Amino acid sequence: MSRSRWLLLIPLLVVAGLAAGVLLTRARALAAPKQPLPFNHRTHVGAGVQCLFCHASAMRSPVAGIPSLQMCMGCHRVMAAEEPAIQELSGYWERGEPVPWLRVDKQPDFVYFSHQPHLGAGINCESCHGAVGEMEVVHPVLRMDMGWCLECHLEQAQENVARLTDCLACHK
Amino acid sequence: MTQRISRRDFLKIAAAGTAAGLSPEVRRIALEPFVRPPEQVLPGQDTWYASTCRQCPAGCGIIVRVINGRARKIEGNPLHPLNHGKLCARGQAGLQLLYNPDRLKNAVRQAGGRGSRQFDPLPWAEALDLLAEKISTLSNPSRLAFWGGLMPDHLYLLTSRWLDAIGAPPPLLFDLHSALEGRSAASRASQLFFDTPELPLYDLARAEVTFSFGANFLETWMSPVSQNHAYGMMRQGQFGGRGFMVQFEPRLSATAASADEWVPLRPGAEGFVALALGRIIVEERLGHVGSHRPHAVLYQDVDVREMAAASEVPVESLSRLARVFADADQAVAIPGGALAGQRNGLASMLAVQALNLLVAQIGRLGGVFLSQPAPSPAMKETAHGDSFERALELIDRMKAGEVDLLLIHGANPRFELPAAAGFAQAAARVPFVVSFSPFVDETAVAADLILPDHSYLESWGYQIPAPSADRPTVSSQQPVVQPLYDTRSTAEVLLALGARFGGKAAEALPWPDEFAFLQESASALQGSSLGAYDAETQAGFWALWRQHGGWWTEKELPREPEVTGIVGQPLPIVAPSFEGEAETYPFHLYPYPSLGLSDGRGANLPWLQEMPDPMTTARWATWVELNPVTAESLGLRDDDVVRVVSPFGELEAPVVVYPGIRPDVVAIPVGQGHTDYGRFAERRGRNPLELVAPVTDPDSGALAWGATRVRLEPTGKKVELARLESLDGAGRESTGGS
Amino acid sequence: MAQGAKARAGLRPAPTDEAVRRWAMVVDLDRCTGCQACLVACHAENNIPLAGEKQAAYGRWMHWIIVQRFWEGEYPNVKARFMPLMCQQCGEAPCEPVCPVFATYHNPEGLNAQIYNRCIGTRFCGNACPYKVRTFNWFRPEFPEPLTEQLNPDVTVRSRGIIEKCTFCIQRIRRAELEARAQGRGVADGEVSPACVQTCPPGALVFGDLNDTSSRVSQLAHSRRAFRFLEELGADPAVIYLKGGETDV
Amino acid sequence: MSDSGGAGPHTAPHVPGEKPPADFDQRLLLAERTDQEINQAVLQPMIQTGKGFWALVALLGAVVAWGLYAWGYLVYWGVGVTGKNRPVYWTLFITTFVFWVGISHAGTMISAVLRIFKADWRRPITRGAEAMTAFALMMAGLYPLIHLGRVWKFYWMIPYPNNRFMWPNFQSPLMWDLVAIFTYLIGSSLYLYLALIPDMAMARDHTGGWRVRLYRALALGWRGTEAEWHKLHRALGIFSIAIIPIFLSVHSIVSWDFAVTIQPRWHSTIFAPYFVAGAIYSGLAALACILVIVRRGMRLQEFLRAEHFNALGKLVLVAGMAWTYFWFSGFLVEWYGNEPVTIELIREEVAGRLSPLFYLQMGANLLPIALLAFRKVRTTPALLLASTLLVNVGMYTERLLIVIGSLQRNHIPFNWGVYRPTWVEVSIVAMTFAGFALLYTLFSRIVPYVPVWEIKEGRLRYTMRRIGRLLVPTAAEIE
Repeated sequence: MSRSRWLLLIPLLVVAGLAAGVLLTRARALAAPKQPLPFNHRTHVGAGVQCLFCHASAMRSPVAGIPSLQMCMGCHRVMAAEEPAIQELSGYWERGEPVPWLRVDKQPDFVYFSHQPHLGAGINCESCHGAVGEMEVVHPVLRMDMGWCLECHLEQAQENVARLTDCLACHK
Repeated sequence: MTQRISRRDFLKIAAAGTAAGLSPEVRRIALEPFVRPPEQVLPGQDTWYASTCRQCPAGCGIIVRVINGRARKIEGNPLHPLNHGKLCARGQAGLQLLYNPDRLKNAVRQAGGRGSRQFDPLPWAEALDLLAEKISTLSNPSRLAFWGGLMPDHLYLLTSRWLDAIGAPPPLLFDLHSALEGRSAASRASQLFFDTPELPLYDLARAEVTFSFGANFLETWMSPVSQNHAYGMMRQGQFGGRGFMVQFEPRLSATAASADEWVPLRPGAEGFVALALGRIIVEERLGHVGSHRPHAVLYQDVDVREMAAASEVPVESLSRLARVFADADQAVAIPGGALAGQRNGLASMLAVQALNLLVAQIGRLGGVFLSQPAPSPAMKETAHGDSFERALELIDRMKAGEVDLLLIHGANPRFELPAAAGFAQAAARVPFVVSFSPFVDETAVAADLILPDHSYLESWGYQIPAPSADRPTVSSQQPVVQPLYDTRSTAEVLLALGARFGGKAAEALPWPDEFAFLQESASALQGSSLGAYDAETQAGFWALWRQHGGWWTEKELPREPEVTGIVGQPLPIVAPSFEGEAETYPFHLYPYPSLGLSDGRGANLPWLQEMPDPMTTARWATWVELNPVTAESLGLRDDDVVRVVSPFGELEAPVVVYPGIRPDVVAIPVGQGHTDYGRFAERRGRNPLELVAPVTDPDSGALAWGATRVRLEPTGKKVELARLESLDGAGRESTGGS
Repeated sequence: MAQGAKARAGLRPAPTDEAVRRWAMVVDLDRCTGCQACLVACHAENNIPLAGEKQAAYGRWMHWIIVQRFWEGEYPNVKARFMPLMCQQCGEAPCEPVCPVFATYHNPEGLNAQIYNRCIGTRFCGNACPYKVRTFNWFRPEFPEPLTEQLNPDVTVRSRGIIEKCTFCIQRIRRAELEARAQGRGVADGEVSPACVQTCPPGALVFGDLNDTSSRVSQLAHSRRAFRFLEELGADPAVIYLKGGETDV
Repeated sequence: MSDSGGAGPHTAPHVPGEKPPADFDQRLLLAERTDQEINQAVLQPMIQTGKGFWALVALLGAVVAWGLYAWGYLVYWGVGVTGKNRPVYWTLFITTFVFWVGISHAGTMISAVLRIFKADWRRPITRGAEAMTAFALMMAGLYPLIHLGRVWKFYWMIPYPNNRFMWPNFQSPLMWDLVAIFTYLIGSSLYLYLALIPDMAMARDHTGGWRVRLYRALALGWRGTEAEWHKLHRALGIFSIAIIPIFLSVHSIVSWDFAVTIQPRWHSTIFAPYFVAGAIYSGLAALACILVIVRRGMRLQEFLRAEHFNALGKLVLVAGMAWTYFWFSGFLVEWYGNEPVTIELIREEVAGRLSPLFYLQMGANLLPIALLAFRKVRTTPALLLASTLLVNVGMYTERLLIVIGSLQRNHIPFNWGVYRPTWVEVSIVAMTFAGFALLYTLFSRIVPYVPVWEIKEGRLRYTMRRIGRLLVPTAAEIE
């Protein structure tokens, strides 16, 4: 009898292990990467800077793009220039060295994603990237997996659904 | 544009992302944004830059797709009058020249002496000092020799000016590709026939009947892309209906495969066939151009039967073909490269050219025109290429110890010349050898100093296409990406040297840099009423020049040739002669440039190595093509290794039993057999030039690469040749015939 | 073709208005000179890995388009003909029903799609394909640095163990469609062309929408010279060949 | 008495002192034996294992281990390490897969079909047959995984709900395969186990040590009550009927893996019955081999006797004829159909590169039919072994020709290919053969190889009664 009870424990342990694994990976996937500079989105958005002011190419290009150092310095030559972080930033500028920012949201290589049509369709940044404006350090809020993409594509106008749910629409 | 942006300014996502492949193992990808964003570059968005292809001398216009500072794809420039947006396999493969893993990353000198392959990096300043010192310590500037090959025209111009200024002899231009397509011979023939060095232009697209004598114009001869384009028009594009085309050559090339009729004739007998055809036309008053009396003299001592016998083309088919040619409204005869490869090359070329005269096709639609020269005097000096004779002379001077400093650019003589010509030994006698090759090729290995030039996708320049398009054209070249490595444009090197020496050299090359020089040459065309575009300011013109990828006239501008007095006397009848006794060496050797590897300069591009040969579908190797009858008589089958022996050398390669070749001819593709030149080329196949006799056509001085006889010895060995087709399939289209 | 369209309407979910298109290619055998430009252009556009000598010799080459060379007759009256062969994008594709995971399927625009990251490598489609145009990734693809820089970011690099094939350069089609949609117009005839068509020097390849009667492909498709390869198998290919002509003099 | 293996009180097989009739020995195990003796006769070889046995296990284990290494190598480097190429996309793996599925057929054939027809001679061999089915299927089941290009994604073939709305493609014969083989494996395992319960109980009561614990667990507390027997028989009855359509479907589906493509040679309507016939042929032959070997190895001469081999041999003979008939009708039609590609294939087989395989195939499949026509051959174990081994060689070759031979040719001669196997493929194939043998050997040492209860039951069916002067056997209705 006792033996059989022990036997019962094994599947329980397995399940627990799996669950733990899944949760851990999720947590890891949604963690904020360690950025080279303590860039704070909240302060910038709070100061009334629009997303597209810095990430300008999102409207016209597949990628949203990271603003150039020139753009940063545009303001920070004068603004908060004495802040240590900004000092560091201008250090990069003087060395003519790009800042090695780390990617926050990304798609695997076999996925074709372009910002341009999505913005064209009137989707705003927050609906995918979350309330970046409230984040000190930006971290992914959604696991951008295929199911998540489909949820939205299936809700589109009837005549477009066939095209938007065609595998080739997103897979390359 | 690109030149002002430092390389690392570009985003690196794309590269990282793609390299990762299907497995998204890269969890965090570093994004490096621009420090200063260049105008007209949008992250992730592609930009196309117009430039000029330098994979062969043709000079097609290209546009290059650049994303985040990386060149991703090369396509034909749709505006360009030469290639109309089309591009050949080799042009497409240019990317792998740029991103080749075996490129030299900086200037090097060979520490352990020549052939040691120990290359010590050398800062450019020191390298230039070294070179300058070598030049200034020359006892006499005439002891400096410059061996050029496939040089862009602007560089040729600078080089010859510089050499002239320092009192050195003009550069020698000789490379195997040009020799195999018979450029110098064609230019000489043109000189004799039309009194100009410019190459003739054959109006394939509008020709009703095309007789091509050994002109492999759909594969490697002259300007394959524009000729392919014209061929397409000739087949389905023209109003007069489908053209008719006959190919005269000993081996069925891809061009012959596309022809309506292939006439296999004895090597060196092309001229005889042309003469016989002419004789028949004159004799029987064929065609509709009125009297042939003025031209009767050309053929007065031609005997059709003799010619038929000598070429092994039956008289019946000769007279049939003569009718076909004469009766056409627009007929053109093309003297090709295979003619130049014989010791009677020039005579044959004249005989073929004369056919055009006979049917009054000189300067008529679907006939013969002349290439347009450089549209501006500023670009006048263009490279025409020297004969093999000149090369031999230089080699003799080197042997005699009359050369102390040898500069080599765009050529690989140690690989490209017949081994028996003895370049290697001669170069050994030269105290100091400098190579400008971006790769460590056979010649660079035997050099003391290597000053790697940029790849053509990283450098400036221009090219006057020859044979030209249907209008005056200059093709411009601009960097589409930042130079990957610490290489330097040879033009810049010359300018720097000029500056160092000062005096005449400096006067001859007054420009601060290549860029300024090109801007100046380009602006010479500004304000021309004929141009496809024009601009008010020099800057504006320069921008348009770069956007269009060159300059050309708005309208087609045919240049009609004037025939010289040569047509007043009988055409020369010269019998071909061959090296090696017919008894001991029963077969004719027929080396031909490979479609992909050309004369071997393409051998380091994996795409071209993997690309099947159109006829044999073999790749990555050298093979020996034998007629089925020949193969059987020697007991050889496909993939059997055979030894080919000539009086000058021997090599072993697998057999391809090839239905389209004369039984007395042995064809071997040129291109493989590199001992150096990078991981993709090295130790692969054999170089047939090892067999070729270093003999010339006395009239043109061109290399008679087809004038060697060989014998075959089965080795009993067998290898698996990397064919695309299945040998069991035996080239059948359907299983019907099984 | 017509029968193909009917079958599509009947057997498959009816195509939406967006996609009454059917992408098709015309191959004019009379123009093809076997110059291999298409093959290299395809390698460049689609990040196709190289097999190398040994593997290529063993039939492991991975070209998406090849130029077949057929011999006719014997010396001296021997003729050689060229015939490019790429995925025929069949309307009734034999490869589609056999895939256990829908890695290959028929898309609304009549394309025979291959979704690389869904493929598990049963190679069943490869056996079912009568044209044998599906190639398999036998090993990890290798691009010695810095050859990786030449890779086209619009096309993924396929991992080992999956089938790949000609896609009619779907990435180019997608780019053109997105651009057209952004400008609120349709894709014009000749606006899209796969890499092979774009580069073909003698202009033997033509690409376009077969269902658009004014397009060049549908014009050529009605030529007397038109035929489909292995038509008798009834796969309803979207590649139409034009027979080589004869000139009598 | 505690013996629950038998059914009811023990009755003497026949009236002592009487001379039995001529065909006496053809009925089953009517010799003078008590149940105890029978139990011992079956249990002894199970319990006493010699050096030879362990040596065999070690050897087989080694082969399996090497095969697993080869598989790992294949997964790590990619399918390129096998001899596959374009267009020969399927090779030894699929061939062997078909072979194993084929083997698995005899088991159910023998025990289910013969059980339904109440063929008494089946009794001592049913378990061996059922075990063969189960293990052969396990081996077969490995191949669909092994031959995948990306085996780590195999689970995409399993229908499970997911947020991507992605399901397997049930149009694909591979999915049919998956379903059919799974059903068949589960069905035949249960079937095997059901018939095992009474003997587990018997073993439980007559062994000691760890075995008792094992058998107690497996016997599910069987006590041999009337009710239990009744249930058992009902269950077996249902299973033996239910499993027959499955067993037919499995190999038909395997044949459709090929027949649904338009690959020349594969695209044939007769493939399903042809494959089924071939499967039964090879399966029965395999069973015969195994029985001969086990009989020797486990000293079961007195259970597995000439009459069993005779009957089995007859079945093989019939199956062989059926196979020949289907093969010929297929071949004839291809030949007369005169389609260029098919003719090319036939030429390749009859006169071309494949001819050695082809003639081996023909010889090894047809010769045994002639041999097995003789009672002498059927009843002499050595000869039977030889001829049935031959059959299996022949059938394997036949599948080689179908799978690889056909793929080397297709409609476009330009795209033909040749195939050369590599060590990886051969090792993996060897692994499954060794694996099968290993499982089977171990099984025979843990489970009574001869179904004791069925023997006893059979014995009860025959009792000799004296009627007047005659001695007549009477069959009792037990089942």
